[in-house]
Amino acid sequence: MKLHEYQAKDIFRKSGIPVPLGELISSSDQATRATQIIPGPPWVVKAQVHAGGRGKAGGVKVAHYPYEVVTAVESMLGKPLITRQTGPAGVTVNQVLIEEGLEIERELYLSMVIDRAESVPAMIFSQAGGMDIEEVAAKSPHLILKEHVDTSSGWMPYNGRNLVYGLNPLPSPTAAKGLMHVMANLYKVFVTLDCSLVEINPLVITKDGRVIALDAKMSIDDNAMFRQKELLSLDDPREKDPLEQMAEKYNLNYIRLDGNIGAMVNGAGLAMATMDVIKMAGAEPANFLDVGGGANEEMITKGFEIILKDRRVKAILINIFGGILRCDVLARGVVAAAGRTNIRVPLIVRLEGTNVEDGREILKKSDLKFLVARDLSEAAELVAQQVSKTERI
Amino acid sequence: MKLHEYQAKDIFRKSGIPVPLGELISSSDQATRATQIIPGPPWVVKAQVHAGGRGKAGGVKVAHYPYEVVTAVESMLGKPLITRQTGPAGVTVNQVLIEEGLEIERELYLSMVIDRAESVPAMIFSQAGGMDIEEVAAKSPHLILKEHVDTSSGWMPYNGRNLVYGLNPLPSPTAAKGLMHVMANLYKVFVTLDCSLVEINPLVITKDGRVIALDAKMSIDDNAMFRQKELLSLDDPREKDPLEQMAEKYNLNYIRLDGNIGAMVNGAGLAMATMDVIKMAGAEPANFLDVGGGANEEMITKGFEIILKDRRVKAILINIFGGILRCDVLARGVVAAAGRTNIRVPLIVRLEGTNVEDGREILKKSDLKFLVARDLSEAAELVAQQVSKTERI
Amino acid sequence: MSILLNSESRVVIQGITGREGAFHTRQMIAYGTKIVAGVTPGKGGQEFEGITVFNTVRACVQEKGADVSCIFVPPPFASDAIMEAASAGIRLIICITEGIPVLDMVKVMAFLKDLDAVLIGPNCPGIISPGKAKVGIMPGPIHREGNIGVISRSGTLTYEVVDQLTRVGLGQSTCIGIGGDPIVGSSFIDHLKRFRDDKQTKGVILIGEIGGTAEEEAAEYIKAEFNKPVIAFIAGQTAPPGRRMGHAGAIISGGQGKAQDKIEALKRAGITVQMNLGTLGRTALEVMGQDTARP
Amino acid sequence: MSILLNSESRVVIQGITGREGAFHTRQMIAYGTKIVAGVTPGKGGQEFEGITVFNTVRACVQEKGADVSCIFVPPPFASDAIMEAASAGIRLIICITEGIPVLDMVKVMAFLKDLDAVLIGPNCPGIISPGKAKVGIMPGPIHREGNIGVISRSGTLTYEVVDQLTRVGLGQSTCIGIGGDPIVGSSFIDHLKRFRDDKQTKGVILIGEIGGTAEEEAAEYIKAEFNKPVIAFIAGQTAPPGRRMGHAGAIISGGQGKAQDKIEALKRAGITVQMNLGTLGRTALEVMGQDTARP
Repeated sequence: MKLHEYQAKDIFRKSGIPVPLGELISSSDQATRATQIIPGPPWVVKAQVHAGGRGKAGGVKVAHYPYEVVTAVESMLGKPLITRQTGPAGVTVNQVLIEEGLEIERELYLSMVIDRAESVPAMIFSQAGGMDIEEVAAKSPHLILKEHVDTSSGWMPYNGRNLVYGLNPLPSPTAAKGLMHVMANLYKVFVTLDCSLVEINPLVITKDGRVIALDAKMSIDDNAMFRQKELLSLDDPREKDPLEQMAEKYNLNYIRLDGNIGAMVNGAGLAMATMDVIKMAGAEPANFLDVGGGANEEMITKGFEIILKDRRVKAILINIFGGILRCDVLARGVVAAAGRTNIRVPLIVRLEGTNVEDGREILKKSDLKFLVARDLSEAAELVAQQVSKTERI
Repeated sequence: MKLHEYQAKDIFRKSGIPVPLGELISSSDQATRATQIIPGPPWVVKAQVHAGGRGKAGGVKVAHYPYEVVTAVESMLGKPLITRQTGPAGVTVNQVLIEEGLEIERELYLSMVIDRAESVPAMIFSQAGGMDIEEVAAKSPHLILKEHVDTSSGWMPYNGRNLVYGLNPLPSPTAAKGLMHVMANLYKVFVTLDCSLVEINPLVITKDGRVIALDAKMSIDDNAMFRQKELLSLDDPREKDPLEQMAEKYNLNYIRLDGNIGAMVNGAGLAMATMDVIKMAGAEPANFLDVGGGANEEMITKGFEIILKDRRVKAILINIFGGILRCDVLARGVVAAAGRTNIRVPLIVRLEGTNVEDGREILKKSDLKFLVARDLSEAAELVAQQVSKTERI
Repeated sequence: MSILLNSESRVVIQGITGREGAFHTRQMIAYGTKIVAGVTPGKGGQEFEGITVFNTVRACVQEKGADVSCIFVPPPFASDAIMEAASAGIRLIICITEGIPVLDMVKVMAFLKDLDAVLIGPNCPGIISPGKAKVGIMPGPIHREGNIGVISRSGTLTYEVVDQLTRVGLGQSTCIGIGGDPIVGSSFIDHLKRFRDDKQTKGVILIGEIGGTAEEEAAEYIKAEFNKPVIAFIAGQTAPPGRRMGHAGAIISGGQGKAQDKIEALKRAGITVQMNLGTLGRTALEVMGQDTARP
Repeated sequence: MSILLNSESRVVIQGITGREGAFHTRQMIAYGTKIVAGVTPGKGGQEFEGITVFNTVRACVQEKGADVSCIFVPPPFASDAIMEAASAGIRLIICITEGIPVLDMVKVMAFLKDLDAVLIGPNCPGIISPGKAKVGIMPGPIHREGNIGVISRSGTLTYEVVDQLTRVGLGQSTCIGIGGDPIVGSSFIDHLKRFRDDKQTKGVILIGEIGGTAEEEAAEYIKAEFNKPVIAFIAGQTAPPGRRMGHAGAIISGGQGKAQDKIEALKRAGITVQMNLGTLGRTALEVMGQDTARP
């Protein structure tokens, strides 16, 4: 689950990580009042959307007069913001954060992630703050410092010293202390809230020596939501694709993509491989849909409905290798869904594994029209045929 | 630092470990009122002293009528309690705890300590509750269950299951749950408060299936007091020997013993060995006194004063092997102390190590009367001679 | 000999009385796996399909000599179950559970460091040594005893591959699903080492997917130390970055974990990379040769 | 050869600018120890007695090739200092600090499990290989190079013993104070193993005290695997139970740690137990023989 900047900053504030003074607004009427509450000028107006690349897309503006704040807010609220992460339609800005401007001496980068290879949390720190960290890692790897955290001891002061005293030039003693303080608290936030990522870019040292998180990016481990219930209210469904929202409700792994071949598969790996097969057949998948191992008839029905709701879909490929999910369950679900929905596109079905004969029988006996693929290669060929047919039409 | 039962129970109560309802009183006037607040009869009246072996010494009484409570309280408050751990003089009872009596179905034993050999905390659990656990360990070791705790994971539910499902017969599901709850909270208390020992003996299961800590024993790691400042107020100096209290103030390791040879040594190991040497020479040490490695003149002076305050002391042996503590510092301290106190007993000095020549010179030039021992063997012989002289007188 | 699991393995099922645990225990028994005990705390003493249920894994080890454990415990309790098994002396732990928080797995991995237990999973189909035993949820009948080792981060994708292998006559020595989570107990390399030392195994199929760098590390290892033929397949070539593709571990993040990087690393190590999943079986037959096809 | 420490050892002092650290650094330099760097966070770049001070141990390892560390850091920060040294790649860590909370040491021990650093102490005098180097706070001049290994839980008591050895002409290969705390980084057995493999060492003096079971464990080990003469001394024969005798570790509790039990265990293992500290030197000369007296 992704948090908004303002939500992450609220958490930071409560956790001893200094952030700029700020006010969240969701209508432009509130903009003028915000300039009265928040110290300034200057003020910084920041669109609250999950997508990255906001700055270059006009989602962050500096204002020197209250009227500039109002103008900036009006240019964002309710408008789509198109960044390199949103796709061409962009994402609508519903909330804007107005913050005090700070006198910045130095911009740094700080984040915490799980190091998968070492199976421990790792803190990443760089003096190249405010930049795209992937680019820094590629071009100047020596500027990226990394501390692995031993989980039995937790974050130790020496971890902080290894990072802070790795800066060149060294920060002032006050700033050094401030940095170590932020690091220790960042680790606490990370483990206490089951984060999968916390990123502060830039983390700034102000002219008066304070260390402040100017930006904040935070994701929570979806698997840990059962014990982070108080974070559930921070979820912003407006940021999500409506079909993905619907899928989430039924515990389906659905991701909308840009193509026109709908796919329903059991198992994430096979679903990815099926997308790849579609692509190799010269078509583009319209979605990733893993109905999972424990899918029941209702989930299959819902998955089918979700695929059909996507008007771009020109053909559907069902690829099921029955293991825990039995082929007869799948078949019944498809038939049930077909009964409720008008299937306006060709359906290609490839069934294999547990109870495959029963499944084929159920499909055959229904009045559903579909093409049978005996294996994946055949399925790919059939998809390609359908696509070329469609294109001819 | 040792806590009183009632103090440990206060901590238990706040930490989710159930304890009986109780009222602490320090004068017998309060006894009747306590019987009105605390459910009963029966009531249990318990003397609050650090020394163990209280039960057999009459420090725990069951009362069935309010007047019996008053009688029990009066028999304890202000009176000395002599247990196997107090010595013949006993220890004065200043406070008494009055608790509700419970209907007990089963008595168990639960404690947590550091397992030195494994360097981890270990929980010890036994169905032989209410008994001397050392005796159980010696006679029925199979009744003692032990769980080591991995410090990176902390106490895990399976640790609790390993203990609770080791009982024979098994407790009821409710009691099993209660036991695991107490165990998990006991571990939390142990690590949060830097305990060196927490012991609940007996931990009882009541007839109605509740799990309750009937007794509580808790010691805090003295080395961790710098971060357990809120526990400092729980220290009860009345339980300590006045000379030991004085020594504590000056950071001296002083322990009063039953003999008549005062000893001042630098280093705990050498101090113990010196006590042993005194004993082997046929005398009894009056104290253990380690002035430590970093002792300054004032500490030496104070140490000397403390030894002399013990009227039983018939001779003093100073044994210093100068390392960090230089012999000249020691000598100056002894001379300073001698200047302020009337030394009424023979003084035997054995100096060796750093700046030994300076030290000997300082002692020689003072008008202090003392015997010089060239080595430990000689020191022991001189002590023996002094003792036999004393005895002849 | 297969690796890790054989017909002598004595298996305990943690969570035997749960829905999934019960279903798959029956399947495993049907396959011939020696299930010697089950664990459901509080249900000790009961029986399930003739198998004694215990309150603790420790009791299963002491009383039934269990040495392999299969875990069907819900995510909030699964890390506890893994640690319980490891501390009780179980030498091979297969955790099927999907959805364990990453930080729980961080703790588990620290815990396992000092013990010599092998953890397969979590979020995996399990392990099968065809003809000997299966511990997990894979459909038994698609497998056939033989000489190919299979290691995979995926479940059904593995079934697909195994099915193709069996259809072209290539049986399997042991198939292992290492799991689709960001942190899993054992890696491609851990099992490649075992396949290297296993005489039965003549070649290995490695099924990777986007996310992490496990395939790149495996490529390095194979290049330096592995001397049997390897065919690799990587799922997720068309996956967009920043989206979690079903598996918690299948996500391209921070510029890492792209299928293309993995494929290139594997190719650089001289490994045959199969691009078209549909014809993997045929490719395997060509690469592994006819010799391998005879068990 | 001595064990662990020799004239090539490159030592960093953690807490070099503190009162204790500064004093003993000078003493170590005077003894001939190769002090290559110091650490005081925030004072990086300064000099102390011609030695460069760094902000981190990592920098000392990278820039000065430090491989041994001596820690004079106050108790609240000492466990952090130990972990810093170990994670920076220091192979021998000597922690002089007295008064570290036991639970901090529990964490340190868990941390060290996965690294191959040797920790001596805490609450110890350190280690000296006479004639080569000393890292710690023991008075150098009482030592003499020779063939006796000394392992002790005590400080000044060790000086007493070493002094007696030197006076009777028995030099020492290496003397180690393992520390007086309940949990210490290395045990009698750890160092006995090293003395067993050390050609210079002809015999060992083992100085124990009340508390814990380290001496009993050492006795078991010596009986089973140690083939050089050993003399043991146990301090605290007259100590009362339940009282902490200065050292946090020197306490008889729960019926364990009595001097008598230790002495009996050592005797059962065929070890010479010296009862009278005053004549330990003479006993050593008899037991270790005249051969040993010549370095």
